[in-house]
Amino acid sequence: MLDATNSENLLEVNNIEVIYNHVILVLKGVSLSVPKGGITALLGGNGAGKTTTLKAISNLLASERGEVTKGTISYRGERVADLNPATLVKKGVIQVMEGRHCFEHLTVEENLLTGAYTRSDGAAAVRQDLEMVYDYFPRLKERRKSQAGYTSGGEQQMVAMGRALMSRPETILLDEPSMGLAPQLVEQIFEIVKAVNEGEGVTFLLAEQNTNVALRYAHYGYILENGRVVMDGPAAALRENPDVKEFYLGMSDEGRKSFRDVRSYRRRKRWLA
Amino acid sequence: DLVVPNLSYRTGPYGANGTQYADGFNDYFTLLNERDGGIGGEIVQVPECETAYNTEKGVECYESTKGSGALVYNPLSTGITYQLIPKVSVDKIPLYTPGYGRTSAKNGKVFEWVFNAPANYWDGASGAINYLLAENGGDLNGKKIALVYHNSAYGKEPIRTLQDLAAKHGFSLTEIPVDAPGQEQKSQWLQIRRDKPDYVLIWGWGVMNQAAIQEAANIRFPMENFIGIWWSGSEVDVTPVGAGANGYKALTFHGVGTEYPIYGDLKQYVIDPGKASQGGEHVGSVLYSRGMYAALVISEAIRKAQELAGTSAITATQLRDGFEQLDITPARLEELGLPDFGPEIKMTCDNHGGSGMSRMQQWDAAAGKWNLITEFSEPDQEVLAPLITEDSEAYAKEAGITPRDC
Amino acid sequence: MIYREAGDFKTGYRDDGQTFPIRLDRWGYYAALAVAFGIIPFVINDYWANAVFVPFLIYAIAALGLNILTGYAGQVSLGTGGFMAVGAYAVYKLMTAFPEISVVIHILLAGGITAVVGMLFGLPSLRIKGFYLAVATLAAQFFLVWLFNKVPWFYNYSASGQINAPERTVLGWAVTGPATSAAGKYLVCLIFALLLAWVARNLTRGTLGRKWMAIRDMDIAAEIIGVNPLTAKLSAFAVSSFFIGVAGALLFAVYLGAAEVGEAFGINKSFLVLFMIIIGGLGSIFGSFAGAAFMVLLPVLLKNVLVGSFGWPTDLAAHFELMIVGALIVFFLIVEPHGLARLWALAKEKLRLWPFPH
Amino acid sequence: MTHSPAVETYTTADGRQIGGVLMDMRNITLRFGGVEAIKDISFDIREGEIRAIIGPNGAGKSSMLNVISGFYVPQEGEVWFRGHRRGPMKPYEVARLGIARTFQNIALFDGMSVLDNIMTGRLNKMKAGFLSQALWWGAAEREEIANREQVEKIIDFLEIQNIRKTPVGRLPYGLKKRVELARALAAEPQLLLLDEPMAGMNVEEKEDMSRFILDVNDEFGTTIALIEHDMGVVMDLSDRVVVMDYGRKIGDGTPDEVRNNQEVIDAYLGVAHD
Amino acid sequence: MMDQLIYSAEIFLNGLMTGVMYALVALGFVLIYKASGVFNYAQGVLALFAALTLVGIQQGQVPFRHLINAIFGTHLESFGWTLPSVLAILLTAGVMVLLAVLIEKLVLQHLVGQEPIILFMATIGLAYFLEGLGDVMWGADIKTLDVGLPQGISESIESVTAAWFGYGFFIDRLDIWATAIAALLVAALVAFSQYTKQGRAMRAVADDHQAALSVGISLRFIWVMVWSIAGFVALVAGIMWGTKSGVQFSLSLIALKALPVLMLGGFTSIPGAIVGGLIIGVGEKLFEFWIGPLIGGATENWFAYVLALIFLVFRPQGLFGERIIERV
Ligand SMILES: Nc1ncnc2c1ncn2[C@@H]1O[C@H](COP(=O)(O)OP(=O)(O)OP(=O)(O)O)[C@@H](O)[C@H]1O
Ligand SMILES: Nc1ncnc2c1ncn2[C@@H]1O[C@H](COP(=O)(O)OP(=O)(O)OP(=O)(O)O)[C@@H](O)[C@H]1O
Ligand SMILES: [Mg+2]
Ligand SMILES: [Mg+2]
Repeated sequence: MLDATNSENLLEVNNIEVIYNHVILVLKGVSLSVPKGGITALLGGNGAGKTTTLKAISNLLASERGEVTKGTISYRGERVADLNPATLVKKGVIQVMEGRHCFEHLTVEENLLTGAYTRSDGAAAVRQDLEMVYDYFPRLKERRKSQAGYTSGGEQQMVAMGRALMSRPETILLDEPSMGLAPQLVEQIFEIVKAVNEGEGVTFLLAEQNTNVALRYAHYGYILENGRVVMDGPAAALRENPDVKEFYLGMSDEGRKSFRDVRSYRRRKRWLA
Repeated sequence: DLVVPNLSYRTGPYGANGTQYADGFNDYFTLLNERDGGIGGEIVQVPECETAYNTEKGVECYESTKGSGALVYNPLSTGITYQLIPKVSVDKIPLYTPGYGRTSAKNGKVFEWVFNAPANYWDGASGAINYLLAENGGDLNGKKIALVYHNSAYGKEPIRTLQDLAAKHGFSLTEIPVDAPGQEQKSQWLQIRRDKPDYVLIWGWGVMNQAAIQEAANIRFPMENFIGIWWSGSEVDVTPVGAGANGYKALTFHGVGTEYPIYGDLKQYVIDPGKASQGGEHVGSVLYSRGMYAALVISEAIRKAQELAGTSAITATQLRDGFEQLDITPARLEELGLPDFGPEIKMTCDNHGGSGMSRMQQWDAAAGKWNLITEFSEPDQEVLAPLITEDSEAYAKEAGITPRDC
Repeated sequence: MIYREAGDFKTGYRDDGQTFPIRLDRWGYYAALAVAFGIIPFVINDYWANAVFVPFLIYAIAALGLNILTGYAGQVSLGTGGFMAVGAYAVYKLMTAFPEISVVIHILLAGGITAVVGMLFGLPSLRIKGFYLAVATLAAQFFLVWLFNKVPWFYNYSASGQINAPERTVLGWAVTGPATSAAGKYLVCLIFALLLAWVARNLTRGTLGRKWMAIRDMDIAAEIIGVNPLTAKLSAFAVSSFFIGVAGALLFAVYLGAAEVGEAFGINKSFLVLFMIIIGGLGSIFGSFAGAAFMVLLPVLLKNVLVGSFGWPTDLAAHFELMIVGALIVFFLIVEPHGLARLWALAKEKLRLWPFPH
Repeated sequence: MTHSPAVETYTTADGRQIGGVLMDMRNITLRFGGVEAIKDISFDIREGEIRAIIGPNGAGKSSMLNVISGFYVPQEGEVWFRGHRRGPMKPYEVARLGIARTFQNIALFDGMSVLDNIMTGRLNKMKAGFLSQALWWGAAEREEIANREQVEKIIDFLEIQNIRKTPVGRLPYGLKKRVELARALAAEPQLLLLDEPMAGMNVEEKEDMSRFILDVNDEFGTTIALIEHDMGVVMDLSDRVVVMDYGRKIGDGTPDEVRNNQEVIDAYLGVAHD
Repeated sequence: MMDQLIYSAEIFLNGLMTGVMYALVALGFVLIYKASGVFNYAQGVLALFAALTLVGIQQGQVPFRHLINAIFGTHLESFGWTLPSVLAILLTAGVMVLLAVLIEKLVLQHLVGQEPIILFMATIGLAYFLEGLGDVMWGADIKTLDVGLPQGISESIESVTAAWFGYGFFIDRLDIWATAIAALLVAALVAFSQYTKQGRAMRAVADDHQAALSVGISLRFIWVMVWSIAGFVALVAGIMWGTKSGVQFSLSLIALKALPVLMLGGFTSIPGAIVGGLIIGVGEKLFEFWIGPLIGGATENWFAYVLALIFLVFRPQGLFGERIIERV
């Protein structure tokens, strides 16, 4: 496993604030750093601001009437604020959006090919990568001619990931890859993340609700709540943190709590005290 | 000052036509102001208001100009005319609609405030048939005539008359409607090509005219057998078709071209000093001449009214009297620098439509000009008079008007 | 902090549901009513009535109608012109056929007839959605115009196909026909507009309104939670057409006095009313009025400024008017896609916070 | 076919009474063009129980809910409700039978406030005539107030008082899911169908949601059918579980039975990581 | 009866060609709808604007001369040149690209992610603006457009059919040209959207703006590209219609004839535009011929809409439109 502390940081997010619609303050000073070649997890509940953070990085906020009002984001030391999403993709940062967002009316293969939109290294190289993607996701090869709109949720997630890989990225921002997927598929997807990370050396920043899985595969984690980073640390350390255990992993001292037993009053989170 | 608003349209689907008319209308008054210092010493103001051929804007224009002491309206739109007829009778302002508007307004007993001399649509229909009668030695028995018309109040106006004339002269009439704007007339002309009518009449406006003439040329319909009402007989209708339009005929109730003495004055007082409306681009065109002619009739009515009232600052009511006793003789026309330009216009209390005389003009594509090919001739009053009485009385009944005695 | 909600306590669900929950709004509304009834009728002249107030009120009714259909029930319609024509021709036939009956009843009946026609043309909305439906409603627009132009019975066999409104009185006052006074026209339209706005408000805040909005926001989900799409959509078409029919009847009988179907009720009418509700605000009663005011006043204002003040030639002014109206529409959509109503609401929200933002 | 619904009743470990068969799906087959989304599946839902439906993505779970709520019409099979065979019915007619649901991809009415959204749940309880509504007089106003009171109770129950007047479009995901539940509850259903009510939530939020589901079941005795991918939730909450795989039923029984079914483990659970 | 059949055949052929002319306008709609989900009402005005510009450039008119003359009291008329058609067409195409860039920059860019009806309204606003601009730039008079396309009856077809049926068919040579050009255009556009990288990107953008951005497709570029192509298609339509009936205001109203074509063919299908056009063209002409006389004629304005409406009731997405995905 990669030692996060010693490696160079690819991506630096420095104390950013994001406002939607000129009024809704969503991120209230978030800082994080993503080391090269690592898998960094961004954890937190609903509306904590994970998606917003990722979109701020890939400059996708504008189309949602959101903007970064404070702080800086830099990729390999270069400020990304002035780059448009396309340039960012060319520089190697690509985002897999929450909720998959396949191009419904395109076939699976066409979806994958759109991933290579920014590339200019020739058709042969693209074909080769297409084969690579099919190797990772054999299921997609079977369904290459089907319209993406009619494939199942898991297949769509694979399409979205494969599409990102097609751009030959250096860094993938992965937003909730496990949402709505069957447990087995969740494992499978994370196995592939791991394989790509180790095999191709691709850096991952992934936002997840499923803390359990995320912390098993990630090297380092940040916990976001209400637009603020409330905790961070190596994944292994986080897993042992009693608060994380209780609130994110649903474990009590005697192992996993049953969902039937949560009707009682709960302790406040320590960091909010 | 005398106020004669110009409800014009220089935009919208008929803007190309409306512009020329409005220019002629403006320029004539400018000439009077510049050359004669107005009419009877009163400067004529011509505030212009854009209607875009739209009835609601027409109402707005009417209301916004009426307060400034407007003497007479001439909206160049049948729709707006219908709108204004009830209003002007309440506001007591004359409405002058030469060659358009409500035909039965000729009956001054019912339509006290509306004037449409020298000719109306039914006069035009009859004029066209009279021309064909003359061409065919007075006999149209068994001939086939097709009417291509703008599918609106305007286009429908001549149908009754033509039907009556068909009954009288024994020709058959085919009615072929064209919906506005009318740039696509393939069906209509394929039908004409199949039916092979002897003559085609057209009641069109705007792009419809030119599309029809183009299609007629395409199917090689003999242009000399294709006759337009005066609203289908201007340069803009034929020039786009080029040589194909050569020989096309249209009615008119006034002369065309710049070969009249008045143009010398116009050049000297209006065009050269740069006072021409819109830079004088359209001087001498058919629609320009018509606008100018309308202005001339109005100014003569004003003169008459001044004479009758004994004051130069007349009111709208006095202008009505001026119209009702108007008599523009050939001699007067000559004096005005437009010899033989129009028919004699003589209006009375019960006749607001003049003589209804019209003449025929023909397009010479090579020379790019219209040539007058007949003299002024009378319509068939035997057919028209009863129709007018019938229609105006129906209106009087509907609107609760008791016709005046004249 | 004059404008505020705090201190305006509601003690029951009835109060909570009232139209103007904030006291200042209520006062503003009463003041507007007082001016509308107490001052304007006495000072209005022909120009203000015919160029501004009467068209504004009539279009406001039409906009309310279209807003019910498009803004509340989510069915985009481009058939407004055609439906207004139904109202106009219905009222014309009724006025001439039954002169002894009050014209107010004729106008309401004309609305009713339009409602039936509207439902008929609304039937395809069960299958057709979105822009397909919008374009499909053009079928109503073109077909109705053709019908009224073609069948002489509708225009009582007049030579040209024009219809003219005969004079009719209400309580001894002429409300149609040329002799109608400016104040008379204005008051008739005002009363209709206010009553119908009140009905629209009632319908949209209750059960029916919720059904419409549910269909608008997500028709499948609405059906699954128990909304019958047939009745919901058809009722929207019916109510909307009723309003539009009344507007058409007033436009012809009270405002124009004479009309020709192709010209007065052409497709431009459909677009004009659609503009009004989008500029004003979809799904907002206030927006219908604001949009109508905007689209009626703007051209008049522009004309007066460009021709009256700058002395431009009328055609240049008219061309610029087109450009300015077009540019303003785009501008408004960019600044606030939800229309004047939302701008107004935002302004109020700011006022509410003033002088202590956040 | 004369299936008589089984009438045996039983009591669960925590003392709830499970009644006879409420909904009986018999040999349902559903096809989309060539795709067979559901292949000859039968199962029942008993009065008062929490019934889970699980299975891999694309197994046909949501489609099954859609069949129950009348949105999809199966090509073959019968649906029995309360001992009566249900003929072909429009979804809104099904809703009137007392079946309410939430959706996998939130299907709230974005243009309306939370309150109005929940009020739509009660549409079928409001009967005022058109005239009364148009004039806001008599029945319409009375009804509005009466139903508003009911809705306020649900709002209190789900603890969403402070967002009552907020347009739902602006709410975060978790709250939307809660509002959807509220809307379904407002209809006072006998059978409540929940399609992945906890997708995209973290443990803490899942705990909240679980609490609501259990309370609904407890307090109102509502029967619940639930689709979920979180095995912890499914196993803890449900009384019985149906497992689907590519349109087929591969398991049906108590959570423990299902958890230990090898076919289920292969097709769906994978290795357990508890 | 035999006559009627022969006439019907002639009408059928002419209907096909009229349909092609409608389809030319419809194509522009489809392109923009496909690539951005925008129902571009301004397409008709775009055709008018293109034709006006073409005439203006070809005949060397001074743009904005009325405005300039009105303000400065000058008498500008024209530059006094006449350009060859091809050059003028190229220059006009350049203007259309410029226009596309401006539209993207000033309008579309600010409306990303808005509801379709808002975008639709924006294009209506745009239509007003362009109409006014066209008038101010080039004047409102009727202009003649001549780029050397032949017009009038095709004598060879007439004589051939006369020999066969004893009745010479009327086919306009302009229509034959229009058909050929439309066929080329459609083939090129289909190939472009189906098989090229940019075409794929265009379809991707149509499906999901955000996702397209996330894979590095530049919305701005795609939109400028699509509006440029649509502008070019508008130019072609403008040339055809302008040659046929002059260049003036009413040219923009042909958009209304293209809408039922779109409905029938499906908003998103390029071949659909052609097939829809053919069906509408033939349908309305035959209806006018057979049924028109019975009900008073002038049915063409509404027939197409009613036909499309009835058709849609059975197939709500049009002939080739993408199936509306209804899932919950
Ligand atoms: N376009 C938007 N306009 C206004 N508010 C928004 C917008 N997008 C997100 N928000 C708000 O910003 C907050 C953070 O949202 P974000 O999507 O970043 O959360 P998240 O951590 O990704 O949550 P989830 O796990 O539900 O995906 C939420 O309260 C949300 O309601
Ligand atoms: N309207 C439809 N048209 C065509 N195919 C459909 C439709 N609805 C569902 N399907 C197909 O039916 C199958 C079952 O889909 P369904 O949504 O029921 O799966 P699911 O079990 O709910 O999966 P998930 O857990 O991913 O939600 C899938 O292959 C899907 O593509
Ligand atoms: Mg998120
Ligand atoms: Mg599902």
